[in-house]
Amino acid sequence: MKQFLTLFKSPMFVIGFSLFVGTLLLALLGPLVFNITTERVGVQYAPPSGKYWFGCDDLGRDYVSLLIKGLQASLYVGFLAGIIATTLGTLLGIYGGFKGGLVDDIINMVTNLFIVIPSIVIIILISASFSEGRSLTLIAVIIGMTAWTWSARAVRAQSSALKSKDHISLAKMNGANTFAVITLHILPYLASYVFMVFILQVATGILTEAAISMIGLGPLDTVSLGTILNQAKNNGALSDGIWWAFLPATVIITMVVFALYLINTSAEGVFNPRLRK
Amino acid sequence: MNRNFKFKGLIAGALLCGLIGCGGGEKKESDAGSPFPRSKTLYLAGSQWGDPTTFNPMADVWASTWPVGKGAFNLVYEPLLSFNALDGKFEPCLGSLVSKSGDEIVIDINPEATWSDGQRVSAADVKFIFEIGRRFKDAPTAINAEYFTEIKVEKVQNNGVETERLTFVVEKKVRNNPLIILDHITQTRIVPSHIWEKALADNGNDLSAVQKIPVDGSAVVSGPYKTEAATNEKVVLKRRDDYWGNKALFGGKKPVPEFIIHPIFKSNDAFSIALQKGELDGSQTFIPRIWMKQKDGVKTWFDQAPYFLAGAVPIFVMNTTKAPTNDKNFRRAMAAAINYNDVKELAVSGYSPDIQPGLIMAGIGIEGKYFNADDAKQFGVSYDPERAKKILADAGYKSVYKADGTLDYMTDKKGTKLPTLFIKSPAGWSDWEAIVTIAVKGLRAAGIDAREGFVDASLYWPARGSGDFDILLTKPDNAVLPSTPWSRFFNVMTSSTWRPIGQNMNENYGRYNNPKSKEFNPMVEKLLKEIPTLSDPAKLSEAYRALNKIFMIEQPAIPLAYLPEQFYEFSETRWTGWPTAADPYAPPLLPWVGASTKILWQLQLAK
Amino acid sequence: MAIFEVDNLSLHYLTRFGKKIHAVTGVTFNMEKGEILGIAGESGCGKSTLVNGLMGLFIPPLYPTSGDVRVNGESLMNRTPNDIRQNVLSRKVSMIPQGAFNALNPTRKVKDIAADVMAAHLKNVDKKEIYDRLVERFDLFGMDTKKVLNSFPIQLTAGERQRSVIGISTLLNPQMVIADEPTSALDVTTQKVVIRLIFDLLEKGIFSTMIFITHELPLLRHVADNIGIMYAGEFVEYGTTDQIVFDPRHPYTKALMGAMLSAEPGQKQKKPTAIEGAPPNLANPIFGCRFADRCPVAKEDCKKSEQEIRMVAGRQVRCQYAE
Amino acid sequence: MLKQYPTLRYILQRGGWYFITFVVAVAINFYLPRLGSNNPVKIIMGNTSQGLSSEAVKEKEEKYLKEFGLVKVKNGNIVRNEDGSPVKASILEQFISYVGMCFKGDLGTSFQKYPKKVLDVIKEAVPWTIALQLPTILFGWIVGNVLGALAAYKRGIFDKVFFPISLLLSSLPFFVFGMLLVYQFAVVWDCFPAMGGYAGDLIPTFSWAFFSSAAYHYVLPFFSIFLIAAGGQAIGMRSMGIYELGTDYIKYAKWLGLKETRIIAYLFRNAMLPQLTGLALSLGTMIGGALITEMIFSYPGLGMAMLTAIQNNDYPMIQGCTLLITVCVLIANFTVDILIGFLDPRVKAGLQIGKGK
Repeated sequence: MKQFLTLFKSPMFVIGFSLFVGTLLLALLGPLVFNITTERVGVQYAPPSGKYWFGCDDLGRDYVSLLIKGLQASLYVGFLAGIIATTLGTLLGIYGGFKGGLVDDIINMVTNLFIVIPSIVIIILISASFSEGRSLTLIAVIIGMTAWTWSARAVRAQSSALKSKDHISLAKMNGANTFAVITLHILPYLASYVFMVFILQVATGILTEAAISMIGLGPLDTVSLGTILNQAKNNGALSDGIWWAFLPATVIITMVVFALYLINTSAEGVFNPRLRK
Repeated sequence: MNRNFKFKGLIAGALLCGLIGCGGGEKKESDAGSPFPRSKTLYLAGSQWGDPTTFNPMADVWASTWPVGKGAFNLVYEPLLSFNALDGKFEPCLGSLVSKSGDEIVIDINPEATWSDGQRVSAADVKFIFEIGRRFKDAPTAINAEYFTEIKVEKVQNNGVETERLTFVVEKKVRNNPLIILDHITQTRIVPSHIWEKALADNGNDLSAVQKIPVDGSAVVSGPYKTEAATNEKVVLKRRDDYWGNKALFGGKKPVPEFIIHPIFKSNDAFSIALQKGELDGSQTFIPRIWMKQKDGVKTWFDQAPYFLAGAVPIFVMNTTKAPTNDKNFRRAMAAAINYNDVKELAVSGYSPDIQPGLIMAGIGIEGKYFNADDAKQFGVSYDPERAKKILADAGYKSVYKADGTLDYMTDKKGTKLPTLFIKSPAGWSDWEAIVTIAVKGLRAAGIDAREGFVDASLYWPARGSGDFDILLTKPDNAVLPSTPWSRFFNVMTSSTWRPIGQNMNENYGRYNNPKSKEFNPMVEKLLKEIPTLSDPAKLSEAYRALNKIFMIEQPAIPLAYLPEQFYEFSETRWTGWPTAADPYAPPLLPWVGASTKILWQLQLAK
Repeated sequence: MAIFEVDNLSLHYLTRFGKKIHAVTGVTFNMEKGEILGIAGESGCGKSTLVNGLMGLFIPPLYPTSGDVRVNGESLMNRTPNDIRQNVLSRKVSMIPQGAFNALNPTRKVKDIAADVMAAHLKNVDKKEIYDRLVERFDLFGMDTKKVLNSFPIQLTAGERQRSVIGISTLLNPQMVIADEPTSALDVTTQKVVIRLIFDLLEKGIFSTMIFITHELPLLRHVADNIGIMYAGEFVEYGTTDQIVFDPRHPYTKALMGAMLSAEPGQKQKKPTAIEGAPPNLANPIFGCRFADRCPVAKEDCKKSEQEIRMVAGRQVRCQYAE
Repeated sequence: MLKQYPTLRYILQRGGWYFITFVVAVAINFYLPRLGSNNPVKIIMGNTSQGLSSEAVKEKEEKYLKEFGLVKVKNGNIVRNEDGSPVKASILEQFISYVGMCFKGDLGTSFQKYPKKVLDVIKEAVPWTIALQLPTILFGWIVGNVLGALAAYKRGIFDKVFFPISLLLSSLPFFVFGMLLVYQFAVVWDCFPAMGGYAGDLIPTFSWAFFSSAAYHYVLPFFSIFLIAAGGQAIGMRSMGIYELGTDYIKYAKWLGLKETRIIAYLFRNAMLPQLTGLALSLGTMIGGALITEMIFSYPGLGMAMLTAIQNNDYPMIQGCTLLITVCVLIANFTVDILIGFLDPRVKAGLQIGKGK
């Protein structure tokens, strides 16, 4: 825990963290501050005004409401995908790295296999086949299920390095079972590393959701930042110079991802002693 | 030290790229270097979306490429007649209309019409394509032959010139529909039988082999243009200066543009950007907020709302084989729950007049006269959320809400939970998606558990035909035809071609009016059969009124807006002389279809 | 005249967050030509930091705090890296680093690394000449010279690598060599070979003066003229080999000698850890004797008063109670 | 085995691994598009059956079923059940016929562009994609790495400015970046074309007019990928560089008094190796991303072809594209593996490189 606190000494982390907390607050408290409504409140693409700060969308809905809802959705996708990918990747990575031998070889091979096969292709193919009822959760699950490979590879390298550490050999010799060794002895050491991996996975999840929404394979049950951009593109907002249809959403995505990247990079600097120098 | 060098290199690189760019930018203004000089080229887009496949006129319609494929394109191959939707007249093309009645349609072949190899267009050519269905059931025009018993051919003198007279004898027993024959005559393009009969013979009478024969610009055609080149980005047509019609139909004038290029754009935005930049002269795609482009020279039929001349009605079709959409009260409640004004303003950018209940477009074109305002008031349903709720409550439907006040589901009068109704519509068609979104909002506000069901276009079509939907957004009219609006009613209401859910039907997707059910209403079929044979205007009007009344009461479908047959947009940056409401010399269609082809002879280079 | 003088040298590390860690404090010693100085202490005591700071080239985050280092009377402090690089490194002072495997660029052949060194310091020598000189020098090392020179580090045995490093570090006949645990991580036999080689080079006069950091107390006993014992960044005792090894006076030296001498031969690599407790955190200011917390004979006032160097039985000791 | 030929052994080992990956990729490729329960013939029939009698529809349907290998065929005839309906081919049978056809170089017929062959469609699209992607990725990689290495080595103000910019750039969704470029340069300033691979008034030929037009249309798509790719690479290189900077061999090189340029060369070369692996591995992601770029710019490449194919459930086309992408990525990885085997002696000796992460 202490090492997490040292993060706050890094200005980069502080900036990233505040940015991220800011977006999080916007997503969570926004509905209390702003009157969130998805009803029609103005004409199509009404320009920004004092009442509607970012104007209206093609259906005359308030963009502030949509952006807050979209941000909630994007964060949800990011976190769900991140949790799935990190959990899967960490478990497989640790297990493989720790066990070694045939199990490791097999896990390693499967991991490399899915790293090499372009995941965007798999995501597109799967999303396309769920044409009805393609929910936000489903998309998050698909992203998570294809993104675990990177975590697995990264964690595996770390855990196989840890394996030879004295205290772990000792625990092993004393007959502790694999599960106990992993949870009691390996996971705590990897916590900071898994944290960094998780942060990156969240960022990737948010970007990937936006990407597949842009192709028109986004969630059908809610608005997300990706679908806002897709709507703007499909409705010709670009050629009419309706900047409020795509700029605010772009800025929000970029800020969230930037914040996460900052957190990750600063954490890397703090946790990785090499980079600290 | 190194750093500065690298940085400079980067900046220099960026500048270089910029220079190349600007160099190119200046270049685009001149015609130099282009095989298709801008001053001789007309750019039209919106028909061909995919890669060009084949220009074989015998190929399946869906598989072939503009201007050979779907639509009444007159540029390369031509029909006998062109239909002018503005005045309902039949304009001469390869033939000219002599007479039409409920029993026969008589057409003289234009004596001057010749193929590009010099041979005269003959009755044999017409018979070849119209009667091919009698030899090959799966030929693209096979259906034609089901509507006539024979085509009689006789030699006649026409203004002192000998020509062939064709008489299409209406088949009375099954189809009995001269309107459809007229549709076919204006839409079926005649191909040179001397070429294609030979091709069939060479290929062992195997039509599918003949359909795969590649065809290029050297093909024998009759139209004013021939295909010059085709890439995945464009199809290029070149003017045929020896086109027979120049002398026979246009007083010796040639079409003005030497080239017609159809760029193949992949996204909606591409069309509007190209139009705004003056890179595209005419387009037929939905472009929102067209008034914002007027400053860039982009024009439409009207220069103010609704901008386009209405000609088609998008509708929701309800699946009448399952609950709750099998209940006409429920369907009427739906019709009352949808905010048509929002549809007009938000989904279709205001391109629709205010709509009236019923399937006839009130006040529009030739069919406007069949609209009866009293009936609409008495039997029709307009947007009225309170009325929608009342109809639902009266019929025993109850909405169940979640704790947070949002709609959870609905129950019928027996208390059974009803499933969520999905409105199926092709994904990515932005105007249609918006219509659905607005409708869903209205329906849910009225307590009906409906949701958007956007699917890939490729899945939409099979689902439509096989009835695999709850509610479907579709457009019954592809074009304004001689048979309009009968064809619209037929498409929505007929059960003469009845097939159960799961099998393909090309009309009445919602399986309304099952002929085997107790509720079968024989009047619908009677009227649908009768109208094509009526020529007395009063009787015709009466029949349409009766049919429209049934439609309003039973509400098998919900009309949503009056949209144009084609989103006819043009730019006056390069070419002027386009028809508009102020100068309606041709219908508002791009100069490649039917009676609008003549625009090509009227265009002038902009100064 | 002393050829190498270290005068009250203090060094610190600068952390990411601007905090200073005073790794070395107030170290002073002089070396005559031909002298071998041994430095010993537990890991983390600042031995390596000290020697890293003796060459005038400070690799961040290590910075000099105060004091001076002089070679032939010429100060190495406050000179530009380029000046140090050209005039001091490899010629006057050269380093044999710890862990030879990591010290050699893994993607470069030994001969190329060596050639890089020559190219950096000699002018107007062609490749052939460089190579000939290399072969000549490496032939002294009792290895398959051609093979070693033409190999990547990973293709060499640990002993070959260490000898290559020694060869490269002494290529330009430096006046002064700093060897930072050159034999750690080697097996016993190889250690002997490597030590023999270093002293061969000394005998051959390739270099004459050396600072030698090692845990091999027996080794130090045999080769070092003087020994400095470091604790928490300070020299706690500095004297001749005989004085330090056989007659230590500082409580820490005593404990350390006990631990080092009692170690079994097979466990030589084990770091001395026999003294209970841990050294103080150098990031915080320290008052009083740095060893006081662990010292078996500490008095009340040890923790309060700063310990000065004093002469006890002919050597320097940093303990007010030592006698 | 083959101990005396480490290079050969290494190549064979990697080759074998990639072959297994290839087989699995082909299987995934085949299976995934069939996840949805959509019968492609139904899709075509939905377009084509307009106005046909039911026998004609059936006849046509069987023709397509046969053509797309969805029914069992014996001696050129459809195998039928007792009631005359065709026997459906199982997934396994479809797979076998698919693999068989692949080996003959026949990727099948596009459903949507029927009767065009998938291979022909791909052949037309691939040059555009290669022209867009290869220079962008390579150039972005090189520039990114040079800047990243400099940032790592120099640190200071250069790093402080450059690093957050790279980070911000790579946070920007690249497709939105493309959109913004279109908006600013094509719509607002109107100095670059918004879409297409070349001007509308040209036909691809070997002429100056065509190539200059293609170059002009190339600028925006290029920058939309390049800047972000370079940013991402720079970040990776910077952290690899900092890692390498802290290694013993760099310190040793400094203590030996090596020239600064030489030390930078050490640094760059060694930090580059894991970056090279990273490049090969992320090729797939990059290509995937560039697919969307092609969509934004209506660029006539593989991405566009694949997206239209996806929208139309054009299985043979999707499979053809994904297969090609996968094969390219595999080949690129293999090449890089071999290349690294030569560049980095540690790899052949069986050691992991890039211990950092």
